[in-house]
Amino acid sequence: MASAVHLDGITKRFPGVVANDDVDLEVERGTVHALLGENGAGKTTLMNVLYGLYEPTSGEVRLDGEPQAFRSPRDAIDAGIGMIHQHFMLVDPMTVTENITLGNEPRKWGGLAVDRAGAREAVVELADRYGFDVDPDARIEDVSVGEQQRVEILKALYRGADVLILDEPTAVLTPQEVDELFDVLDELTAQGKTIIFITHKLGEAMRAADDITVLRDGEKVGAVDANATSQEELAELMVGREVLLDVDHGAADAGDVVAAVSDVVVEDDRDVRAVDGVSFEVRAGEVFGIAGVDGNGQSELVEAVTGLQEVDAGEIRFRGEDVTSTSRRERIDSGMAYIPEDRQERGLVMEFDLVENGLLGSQHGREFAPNGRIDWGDTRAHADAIIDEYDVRPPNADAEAHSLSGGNQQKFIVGREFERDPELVVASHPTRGVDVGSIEFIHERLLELRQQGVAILLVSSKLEEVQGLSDRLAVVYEGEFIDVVDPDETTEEELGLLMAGERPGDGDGGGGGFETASEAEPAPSTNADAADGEEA
Amino acid sequence: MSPADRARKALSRLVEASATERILISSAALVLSVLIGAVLVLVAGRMTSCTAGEAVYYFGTGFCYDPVVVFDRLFLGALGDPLSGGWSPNGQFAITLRETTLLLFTGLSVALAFRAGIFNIGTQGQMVVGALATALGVLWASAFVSGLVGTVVLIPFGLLVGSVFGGLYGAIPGVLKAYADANEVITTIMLNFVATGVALYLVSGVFKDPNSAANQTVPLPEFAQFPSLFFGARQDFSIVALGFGLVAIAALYYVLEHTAFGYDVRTSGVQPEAAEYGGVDSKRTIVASLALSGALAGIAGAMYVMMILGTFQTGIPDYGFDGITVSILAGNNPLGVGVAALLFGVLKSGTTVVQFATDVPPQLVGVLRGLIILFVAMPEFFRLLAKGLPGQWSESEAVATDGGVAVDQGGETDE
Amino acid sequence: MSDAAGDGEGGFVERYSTRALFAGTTVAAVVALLVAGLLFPDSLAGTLAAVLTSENTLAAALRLSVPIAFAALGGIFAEKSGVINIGLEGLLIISAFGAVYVTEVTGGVWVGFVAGVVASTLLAALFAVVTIKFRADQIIAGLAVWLIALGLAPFASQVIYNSPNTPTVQTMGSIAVPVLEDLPFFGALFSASPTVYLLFLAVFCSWYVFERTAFGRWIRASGENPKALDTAGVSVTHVRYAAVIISGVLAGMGGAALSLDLGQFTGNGPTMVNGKGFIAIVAYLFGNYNPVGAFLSTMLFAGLDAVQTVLQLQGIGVPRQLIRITPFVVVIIVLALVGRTQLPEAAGDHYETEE
Amino acid sequence: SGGPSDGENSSDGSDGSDGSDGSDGSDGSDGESGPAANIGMVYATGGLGDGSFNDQAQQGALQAEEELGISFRESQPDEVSQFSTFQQQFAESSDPNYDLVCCIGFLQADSLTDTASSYPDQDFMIVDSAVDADNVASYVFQEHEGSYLAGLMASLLTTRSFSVGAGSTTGDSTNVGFVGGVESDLIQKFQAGFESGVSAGSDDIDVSVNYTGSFNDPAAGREAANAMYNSGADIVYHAAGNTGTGVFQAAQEQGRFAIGVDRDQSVTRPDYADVILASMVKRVDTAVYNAIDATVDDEFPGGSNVALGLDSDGVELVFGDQLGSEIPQEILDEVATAREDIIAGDTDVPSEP
Ligand SMILES: Nc1ncnc2c1ncn2[C@@H]1O[C@H](COP(=O)(O)OP(=O)(O)OP(=O)(O)O)[C@@H](O)[C@H]1O
Ligand SMILES: Nc1ncnc2c1ncn2[C@@H]1O[C@H](COP(=O)(O)OP(=O)(O)OP(=O)(O)O)[C@@H](O)[C@H]1O
Ligand SMILES: [Mg+2]
Ligand SMILES: [Mg+2]
Repeated sequence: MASAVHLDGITKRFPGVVANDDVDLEVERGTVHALLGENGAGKTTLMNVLYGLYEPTSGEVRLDGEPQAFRSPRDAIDAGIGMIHQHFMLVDPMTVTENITLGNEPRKWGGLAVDRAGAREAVVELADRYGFDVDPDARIEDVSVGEQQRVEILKALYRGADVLILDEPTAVLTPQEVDELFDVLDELTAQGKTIIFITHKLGEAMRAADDITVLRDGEKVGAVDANATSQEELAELMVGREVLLDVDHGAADAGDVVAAVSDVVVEDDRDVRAVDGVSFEVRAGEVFGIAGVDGNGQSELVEAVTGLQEVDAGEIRFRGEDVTSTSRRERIDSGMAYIPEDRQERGLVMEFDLVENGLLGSQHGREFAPNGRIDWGDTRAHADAIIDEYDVRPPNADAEAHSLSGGNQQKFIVGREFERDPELVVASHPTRGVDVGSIEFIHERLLELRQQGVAILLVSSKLEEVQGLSDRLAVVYEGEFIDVVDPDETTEEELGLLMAGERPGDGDGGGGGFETASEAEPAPSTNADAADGEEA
Repeated sequence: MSPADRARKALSRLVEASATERILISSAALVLSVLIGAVLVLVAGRMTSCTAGEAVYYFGTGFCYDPVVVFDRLFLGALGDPLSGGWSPNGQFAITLRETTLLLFTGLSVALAFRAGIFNIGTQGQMVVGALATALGVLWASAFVSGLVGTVVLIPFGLLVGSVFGGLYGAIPGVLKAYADANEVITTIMLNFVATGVALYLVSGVFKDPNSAANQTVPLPEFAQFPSLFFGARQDFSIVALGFGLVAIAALYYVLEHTAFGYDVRTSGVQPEAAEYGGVDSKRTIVASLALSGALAGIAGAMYVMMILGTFQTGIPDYGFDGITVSILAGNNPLGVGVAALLFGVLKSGTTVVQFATDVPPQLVGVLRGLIILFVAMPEFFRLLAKGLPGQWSESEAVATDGGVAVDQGGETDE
Repeated sequence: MSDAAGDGEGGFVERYSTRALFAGTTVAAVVALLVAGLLFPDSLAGTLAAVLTSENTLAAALRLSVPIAFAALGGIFAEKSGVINIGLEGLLIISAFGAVYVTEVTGGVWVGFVAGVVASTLLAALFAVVTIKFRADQIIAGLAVWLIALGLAPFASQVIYNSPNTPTVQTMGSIAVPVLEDLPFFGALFSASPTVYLLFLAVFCSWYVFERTAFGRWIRASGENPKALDTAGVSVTHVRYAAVIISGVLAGMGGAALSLDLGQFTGNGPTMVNGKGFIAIVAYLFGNYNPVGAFLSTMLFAGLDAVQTVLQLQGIGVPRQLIRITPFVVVIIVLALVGRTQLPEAAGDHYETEE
Repeated sequence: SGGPSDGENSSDGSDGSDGSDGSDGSDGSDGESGPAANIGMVYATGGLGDGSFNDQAQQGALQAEEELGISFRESQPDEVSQFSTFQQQFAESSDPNYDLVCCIGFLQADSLTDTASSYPDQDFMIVDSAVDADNVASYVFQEHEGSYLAGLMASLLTTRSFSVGAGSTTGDSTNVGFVGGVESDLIQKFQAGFESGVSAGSDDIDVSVNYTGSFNDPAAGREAANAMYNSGADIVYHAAGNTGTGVFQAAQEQGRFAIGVDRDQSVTRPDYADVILASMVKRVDTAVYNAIDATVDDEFPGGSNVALGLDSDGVELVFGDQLGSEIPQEILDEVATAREDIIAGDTDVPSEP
């Protein structure tokens, strides 16, 4: 029997880059296939070829043995392919139903009107069939990320997809939601659907997939049976060398309190309390971690601490002084470094070159701009130093920020912030979207600073990261700290439950999400030990 | 970094592909516009009637208007006919420089705001306010000084008054945008109408010159006006004013590229979120940039009063709107504004020459102006054109507006 | 997940609360004014109340609204699809001239009307090609459209009529609906130029397209998240072309209505369009991209204009020059109070499917 | 004579040397002998096609072209700073050498003062303002005198029921209207004269005044006039250039009357002849023609300042081509008497409102 999907010798070139180089991929009907690789390995590109977004430079796409010539996603959709992108392709101000039916609206009155009742009904029916919990009338901008993902899947199913491609579907989910997603994938394959999902998390690939294909630098470096491989083997395939899967951060040697947050309340644009009375302290020489599913107030909390968002109640002290309402600039000047979660929006000016970006935040400082006049010579030297020290590639200070890969952008930001001689580093998702090698590097640097007595406030939705690096770990849920734990004494399952809003000692299951999962107990992890290093 | 290094960097910036390409595209846009303009002249020439003797013949067909004459008058006429030997510093060229001077200031005004990510359509109104304030301020002050001392004191004073009031008027949409989130495109358009209305009220009432039928203030004494040295006494042009303009170009360039404030402005212009992250107080920067932009417009107004008219009179020409086109053609770069202002100065001044020398309706020049802007806006068109020609141009992308309204180059944001 | 729905509604209320509050306050203020006017007919409030409740004010506001509201509807189509059309002013100018010219040549007002629409549509199509195919900066290209029309129409008039102003041609006249035209106040709605009825139709159709048709959704998606639309298999390029062309048709109707209502095109200075295209932009931003909202904000503006005309006659002690600027001042004040106008997410951006 | 003349082709050119070389015939003929004189025209901003002021000035030049065989060249500045440019271009030109430069509109006064002193050998004439120089002939008009007659006629007609053409008045109205362009001393002369004439006709009639702020906004003119008619006015007088087109249109829509300005607009705007009762004609054409004529005869009145009022037919109330004959005789008589009184100096018409 021919495979459901067969990519044969796909090559895709972009100006200056070979994103895919003679890649083969075979996926059997009714199976889950994981596509594994570092950042920039070419996973997304390969799937975009399958989805008709890109035409391959050479090579062939075959479905059930039939060669296809997709010229646009419309062709791919017609052939039964659905893709859920890394960034959701949803129209925020439109409703769930409108999004699911977009481009395929049921009509009435000879096409003159959308059959809105019919559309809604179709969506409800579809959601019921696969056991999805979605509100057909909610606006996308008002629903959780997990629900948005379900909408994306429904969108593909609505268009009759037999083959579903999911690009890094788990990056934004809690462990519980991940389990639920995997259950849904099982349900889908049971109903005959074929799934390809992209990830760079080894554990996930092994857990959820039947087969795994590994890409490196655009080339296929291996195809393995998920049940007959190990994390070590996969890691080596991915990176091309042996990788240390565990960080050992040694004992904390905490000193004085550097930053103290008490009873802080932050309201978002819509006057909803995003941070609802949070208190904690960060001491010199310790990493204070905050874990939680995205959207539970971490961003607002961090921006309040760093001076980018107004605090509606409570107090923030830094080095003993009340900084609750001081400007962002003053906080930078007094020794607060900040690695923002969104590097392309906040952390770098994309149109500026690295020289100019190296100055961001120091443009009023004595060092580079005495008397308000910028010393471009010093500034350039500074950028060169960062590039050198933090291995930013290409090593060219005249390159504009947008021309760098995400990982290199991140390294540049990390370098710039670490070189401020900070007393407090606020690191928000410092390794998001960054590949394994760079993650290792950034983690090492963070721990180095900690060793030097810098206080570090770390926020991440990657459990293994916060758990591995933190000396103390708070779990945030709906704007509140649900608990502060010793990360070494807490299992991933316990953390997952906390992140889902289960207060310690609270027995009730079900944190929303997929219906199919509401009665399922947390799926036992196959290899709890390896969980720590899952990302690495 | 050594001076040599710095020089090398400056040079490399200069020959940067995008800059070269920009100049190429601007020139090509000019040529194409002239070609289309020529066709327009011919078509119009077929639609009117004239005697056989007056007609010119191209491709065996008679036309009433001759595009060659039109463009000869437009460009050479505006330069004062340098080829004919009769060139004089008192001729049409002085008018061209006079227009250039004003366009330079309004162009810089728009460019500065653009660089801060703000679309200041209110330059016109800010100029009106600056002009009126200058006229009134200088009239008041001219009672205390006179003669050469008067000139030396009053001209800087007038410029100061113009810039302060223009700046204050520019700060209004700034404050509204920063603190009330009011769209500056709307508020500046509205404020233009308000400025004109209030100026008319004041100048037809309390501040009216009783000896004139026009709605104007009492004329400034001669010593309170820009002196005409060497150039254009009759043409109301002063090389001193142009000198101020060149200084303004250099100063704005310096401020934008070499000062912390300029860095703040540029950062908030291209990426406000990153600017905030970098410690830029976005509200203050918005207000400051619009105030500075208004101040430049106010100086344009002051020059109109102290160099051209010698009084404030209602019905200030549209230098403010022309400033938008100047800035756009210049890619919002202060150095480019100098060149673009000269080009539009030529067009403005050439219009009168064309009108005087031919029967072609002068609105033609308005069409040309639009075409130039249109072509400048579409570098892609020229790239495609160039691909069809041997010897391709560079592939790099050209700069469009640096902000104002989102001008992302691609719909895709890849991570 | 049911709480998500709650959030949704809460969000909705939040989103519109400032505007709702403002609208409420306005209504309350107007009612208070009318009551005061009733009680003290000789006071300033009395004068104002009389002016506001006059059928003539409504009629004048409608007439003044027509070109602005048509252009605003056009602007909504373009901008919702992600193309900011700042060249509406130019579209109005070119159609105003085209309509009069063809009417003068053919003698048919409606022929002229269609010709005006065609002229505007062609210019809009040029704008579409330039911005969509050649990826021109939308703001700059829009300004260029304005400048070209601002030069071209008077140029043509000068060539053809030897004057920037055209001769006078036939006008549209007006249509009265029997019985309804005799209604107090609202009678003005039923005795008006055919273009006023066309405008009502256009407002309704625009509303219908956005709220009820698939095409309307595609336009919205194309402006908010073009990639979502593209991956849904609908061509963003086609949708944007269609939207910009529709904006040309609508603005063309506005321009033709403007000039044919007066039977003349005047091309001096800023021409007879005189900033109406820019006011249209103000109107739709103010109406939050809703056709009905845009129409109402146009009526607000035109109503203020009509009121200031009448107030000048009453000699209420405020200098005329200042009365005349009230509409502009009111817009600024209202904007300062209501604040934010939310552009579609992708407005101004180019979109390409590949590379 | 006595009383306003009755139409467009009133006897111009009767003064001065008539048809010095009338044999020249049609224009554009490139005869071997050069034109009798070369004339430069610098129009007021707003340019030709305003249907009133500039067009009227052009009329004088056209008449001179036809009758005197001169040739003229036109320029239409669109901003104030271009006045001096064009004045100088004409003054400087040697091919041809311009014998006279006509500057239309009071806004040219300031720049002409400078230009005239820079070019003492060049002759200029200016309309609507006085420039004190030996090489400038100035022509100003007593617009308030003519407007007085318009006001008188309006107030007499509006107090009775009168119906003719497409319009009618009702006897019970208490006001008439005045629509101005941009506020300025000049337009206020029209307003002042009109108001004064209205109150001379009847104490009970008010004048509603509106300035649209533009000479080229017919839509605003229409709304202003509409508002006036709605408030009970039967007759609206405009001094607003092309904005007045809107006034005529409103009159037609509402079945009321309008009074035109500058030219006999019942002739130049025949579409509206059925509502134009009269026009306050300002003979800019006469001023231009006379200046040209004098130049051709080498009698250029440099340094003179001619005030053209009712006495010299510089301004006059011309009754509508279509409606004029229907106006009751007693009103015509009263207007004629008032005219005599003004000429005789018995009535003093204010020039400021
Ligand atoms: N549109 C494009 N134009 C040019 N280069 C591109 C384009 N898209 C991707 N690339 C390049 O192709 C390579 C593969 O990119 P791709 O997005 O497929 O990586 P990925 O494996 O999905 O990475 P990640 O894990 O970060 O999502 C990268 O070097 C990237 O920079
Ligand atoms: N654009 C801006 N962004 C942020 N803060 C600003 C800005 N402009 C002014 N400030 C604030 O105003 C204060 C005074 O501003 P000023 O520009 O004089 O800076 P400064 O502290 O004197 O720095 P320097 O002279 O070293 O450049 C600053 O301390 C800063 O807090
Ligand atoms: Mg990817
Ligand atoms: Mg300082």
